[in-house]
Amino acid sequence: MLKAKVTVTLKDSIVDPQGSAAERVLTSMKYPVESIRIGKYMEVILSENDKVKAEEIMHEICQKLLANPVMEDYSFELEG
Amino acid sequence: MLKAKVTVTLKDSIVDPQGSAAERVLTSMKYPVESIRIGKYMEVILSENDKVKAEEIMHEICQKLLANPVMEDYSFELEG
Amino acid sequence: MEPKVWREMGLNDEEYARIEELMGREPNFLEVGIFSVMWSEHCSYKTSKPILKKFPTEGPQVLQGPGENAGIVDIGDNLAVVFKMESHNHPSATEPYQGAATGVGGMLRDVFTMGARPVAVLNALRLGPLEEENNKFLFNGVVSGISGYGNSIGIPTVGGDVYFNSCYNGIPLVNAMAVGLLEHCHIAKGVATGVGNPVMVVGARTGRDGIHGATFASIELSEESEAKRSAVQAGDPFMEKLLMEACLELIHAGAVVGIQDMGAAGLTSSSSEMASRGNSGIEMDLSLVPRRESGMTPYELMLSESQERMLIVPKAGREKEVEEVFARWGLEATVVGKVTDDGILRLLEDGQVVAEIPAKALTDQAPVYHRLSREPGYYQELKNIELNDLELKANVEDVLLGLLANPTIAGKEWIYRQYDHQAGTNTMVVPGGDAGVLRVRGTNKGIAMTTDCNSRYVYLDPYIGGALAVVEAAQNVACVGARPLAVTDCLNFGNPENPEIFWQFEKACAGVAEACRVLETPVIGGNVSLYNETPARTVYPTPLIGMVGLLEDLKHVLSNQFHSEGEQIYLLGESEGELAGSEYLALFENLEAGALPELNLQEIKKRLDFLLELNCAGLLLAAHDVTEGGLAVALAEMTEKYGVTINFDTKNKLKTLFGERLGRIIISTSKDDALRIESQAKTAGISLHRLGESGGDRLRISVNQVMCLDIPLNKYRSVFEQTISKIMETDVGF
Amino acid sequence: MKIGIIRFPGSGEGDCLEAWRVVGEEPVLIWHQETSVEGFDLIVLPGGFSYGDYLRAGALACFSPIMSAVLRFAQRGGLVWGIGNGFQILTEGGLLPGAFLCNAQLRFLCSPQYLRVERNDLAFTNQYRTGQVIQIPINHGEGNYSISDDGYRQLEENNQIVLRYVTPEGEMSANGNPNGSRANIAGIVNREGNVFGMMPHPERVMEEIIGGVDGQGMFLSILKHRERRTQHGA
Ligand SMILES: Nc1ncnc2c1ncn2[C@@H]1O[C@H](COP(=O)(O)OP(=O)(O)O)[C@@H](O)[C@H]1O
Ligand SMILES: [Mg+2]
Repeated sequence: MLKAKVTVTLKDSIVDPQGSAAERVLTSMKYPVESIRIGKYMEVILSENDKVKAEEIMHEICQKLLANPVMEDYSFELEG
Repeated sequence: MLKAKVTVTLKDSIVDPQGSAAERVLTSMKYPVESIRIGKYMEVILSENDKVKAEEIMHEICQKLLANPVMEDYSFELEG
Repeated sequence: MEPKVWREMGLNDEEYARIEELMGREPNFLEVGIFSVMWSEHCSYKTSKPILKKFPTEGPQVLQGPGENAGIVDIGDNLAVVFKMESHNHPSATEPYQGAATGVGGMLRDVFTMGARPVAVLNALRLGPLEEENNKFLFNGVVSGISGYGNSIGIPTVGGDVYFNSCYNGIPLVNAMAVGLLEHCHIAKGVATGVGNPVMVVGARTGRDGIHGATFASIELSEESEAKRSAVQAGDPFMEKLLMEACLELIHAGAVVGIQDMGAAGLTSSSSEMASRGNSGIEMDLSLVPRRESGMTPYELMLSESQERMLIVPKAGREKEVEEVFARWGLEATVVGKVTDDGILRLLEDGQVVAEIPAKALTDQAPVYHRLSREPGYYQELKNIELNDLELKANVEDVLLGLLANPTIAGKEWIYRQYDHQAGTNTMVVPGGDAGVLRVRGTNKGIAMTTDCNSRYVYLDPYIGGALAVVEAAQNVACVGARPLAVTDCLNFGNPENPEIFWQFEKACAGVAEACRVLETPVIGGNVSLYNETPARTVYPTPLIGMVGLLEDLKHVLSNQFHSEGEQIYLLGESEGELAGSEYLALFENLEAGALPELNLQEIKKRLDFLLELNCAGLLLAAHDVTEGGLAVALAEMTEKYGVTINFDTKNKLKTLFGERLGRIIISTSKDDALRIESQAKTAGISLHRLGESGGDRLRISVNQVMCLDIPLNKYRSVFEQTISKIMETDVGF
Repeated sequence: MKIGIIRFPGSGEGDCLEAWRVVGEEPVLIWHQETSVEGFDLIVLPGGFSYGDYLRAGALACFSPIMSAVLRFAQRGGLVWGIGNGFQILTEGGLLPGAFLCNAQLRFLCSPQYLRVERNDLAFTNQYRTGQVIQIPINHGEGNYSISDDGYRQLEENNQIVLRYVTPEGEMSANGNPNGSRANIAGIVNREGNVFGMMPHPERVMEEIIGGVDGQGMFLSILKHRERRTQHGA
């Protein structure tokens, strides 16, 4: 069993309305916030013990389902 | 300027409708997936250079806004 | 300049030569870029212009015809309806959620830019069959995108239509229509006039999104466009809502000379079109444009398609007021230039001139192409396929259930329950009716709206099919009790450089024009989307029609359901349909062919007038038009609560039960009024057939007094209601 | 009656305003940047999409200046009514317990919904019968009410559950639950009974011509409550 911690972020050129809205609220409250970008974080438990295979699988499911390659980038780390 | 990388996750006791759906889709596609939990990942740029202060600020805005303590946990890392 | 440059931007060599001629010199890179988007099909209509000229565009009700951001129609009481339909096909093929969402956003801006408050959205979707995963993915994404954008901005989505056909595999059509209301005195226009008036950019900041989106929308989808993927833009409905409130506030305060949304080709099209309409020039310093990303070049700033932005020309001296209104809504408003008198679009960067183009050269002097037209071989071939000998393929019950389980016919609740269709608390007929109906507050009136087009008909016979799209819209509007007022269109076709496609385009538009003329519904605006094809296929010609109608008295709103026992059921129009182009033929004979029934627009017009007359006299209880699947399906659709007992006297059971022929309407009336209706029809020379009556909880149909269908409501209603949901809720979910 | 409707950027205050007009009241719209709600008899947090529902529905609105005033108003016993997004703001702001997740089916849902009135001794529900089944539409993407086991026990013990999603027959089953809410919860009240949140939209069913009148009871209840209070000289 392996655990993958995945972060999915919006590509830089894509607007992030959520982040901007949170940013505006925090700056209006006088917090020293320059910018916020909001993405996704996922924890995937795999019933696969081979790290190399797990890595392949994770790339596949990130591209297919967990991230939208048109607008998002992803990265992940595998943990034993 | 400091960058905080924040992850917000649903507390274990809370069902995660999105995660379960993703899990169902992937298992139906025969991926060796045991479980998926979906949370948020945020990058906050602070106009604050003092790490200690930044840490305090981040706790405050996470508790107040970025996470909902009723159902979510958060953690963050600060980067120069 | 290297030919490679302009060719890559989508200009051909003659076009480039023309640019040099108009400019009187060699244009620079930025200038060529600006020409390339303004002269793209999407902005210039260079192919479609000669054809569109043939649409009737005038009528006593028309306050604003084509040429502005949206058309306007008078509804009395000093009020007017503004509406427009537009495609977002190509962006939706690449990113269905954002593609559809920004399509809705763009339509709404076109409407509030006219000074109107948007009151409703509709969406017309065309997709490949749901057996294929990719089509499910697209369908799911598009519906979520419309829902995501429309719902959160608080404008109800009250109607639309959807068809599934393999001609749309990989080429989904996503057309959105927005409808707004305004008082006559608040009409705003996209003009820049008044030398010295400031030019302001308001709303969202400009980023690098969707650069070359406009050209992108006009080229065939291919491997190449895969690589241009970043050209997709994302929307922010929250920002749009604020922008809408701020713009309406400003227009109503009388501070605005001209206003236009930044749609395709953003700053380029808005500035050159406003200058051109005002016979003025515009000078802008691009370094003043607020931006989201650093290091943007003038080229990127001019071509960016960042959403939720508008260009405003306020009255000189009222800049502060504009800024204040926008600031109150948390938005930016920035003066970037001024109106000039030289007719030139002049762009500066930090005070240096970087482009100088006559505005009219961009808007009015684009090339116009008279494309070759040739009748395709398939046309006569399919027309001549003999269908008259066909016999019913299965028993009537199985055919009916098969048709009801066809996603094109099945109930669309899975779609519209994801749309807020009641925001504003004005929706009297929610989706599922024949047309959406909203009351108009402060009056006793309502407005009805619908989108329609059966593209299989158009494919088989573009002229008749084009006309039928208008007929279907008109009959849907009439079936809720409203008088058809006017039309907006969205013409979705393949590559017009192919003479056979151009033939479809030309013929279909001629059919639309003729139907609009006879039905007295002028075309007040629209949109053209060409090049809807992949190397593998071309979409069926799909001239979508959006229509708005007026309900003079709210109490005459009509439902498409039987609501009581003993309603007397009649058919207005011919009792026999044809198999040509029918769903039956496609489903049970695997054939899309045949000669469509001859078009009789005058007769249909007479029938619709008769229907409205009966309704105004308070004689009708329900009305529903007969479309895909024919009479049996139409009856099944009307029987949510009450069953019916029907008899047809006919020689041809198949054509009577499942044949299709537009212009036919099922109506119901009380026992007391039945005779009156019969005699009025006789006097008016309208063909009317008594079919039977409502009651019980079964659908019972006999032919020549022999029972051929007797089926409990819940058996077929569950098929009708759950088909799409069942397909979509299995493993799409995420 | 002096009714204030808070207007956040993105909220749909118009529907609520029109609903009050149907029962003859003329509420005041209060811009979210204001800092006082003194003198009002009722504060309504309307439905809609405050701040675009970004981050979490209702989360950003909690930080509008007006919300501190609403909190004080509620603490002093003032009537506060949150509908849809308004309910989400109340939970995010800690005025009511629990939190909202996205609907179990992950889709936005706009549809008529049957509800059972569990309590009619409140300012908001006195015109209904206990156990009465009414039809009021829902319209949300994040209406899946979630609360810890402990929290739920307390809601039960203190009789704070006011509305539940049910089948047309009034049964509280999974079938009647449109969004996965815990124990079919559609509306709850605070212990004191003056802060009420509900996900369905009664303001959308105030007139027969737009789909029904089952929502009127809420509005009339509040007016009745006010009338009683005035009669008793409060
Ligand atoms: N994409 C859609 N969005 C909203 N409503 C839709 C959509 N598609 C269909 N509907 C609703 O379902 C009704 C029936 O659809 P359809 O079978 O296409 O009807 P018709 O043949 O009368 O045009 C439409 O009138 C509309 O109210
Ligand atoms: Mg119809």
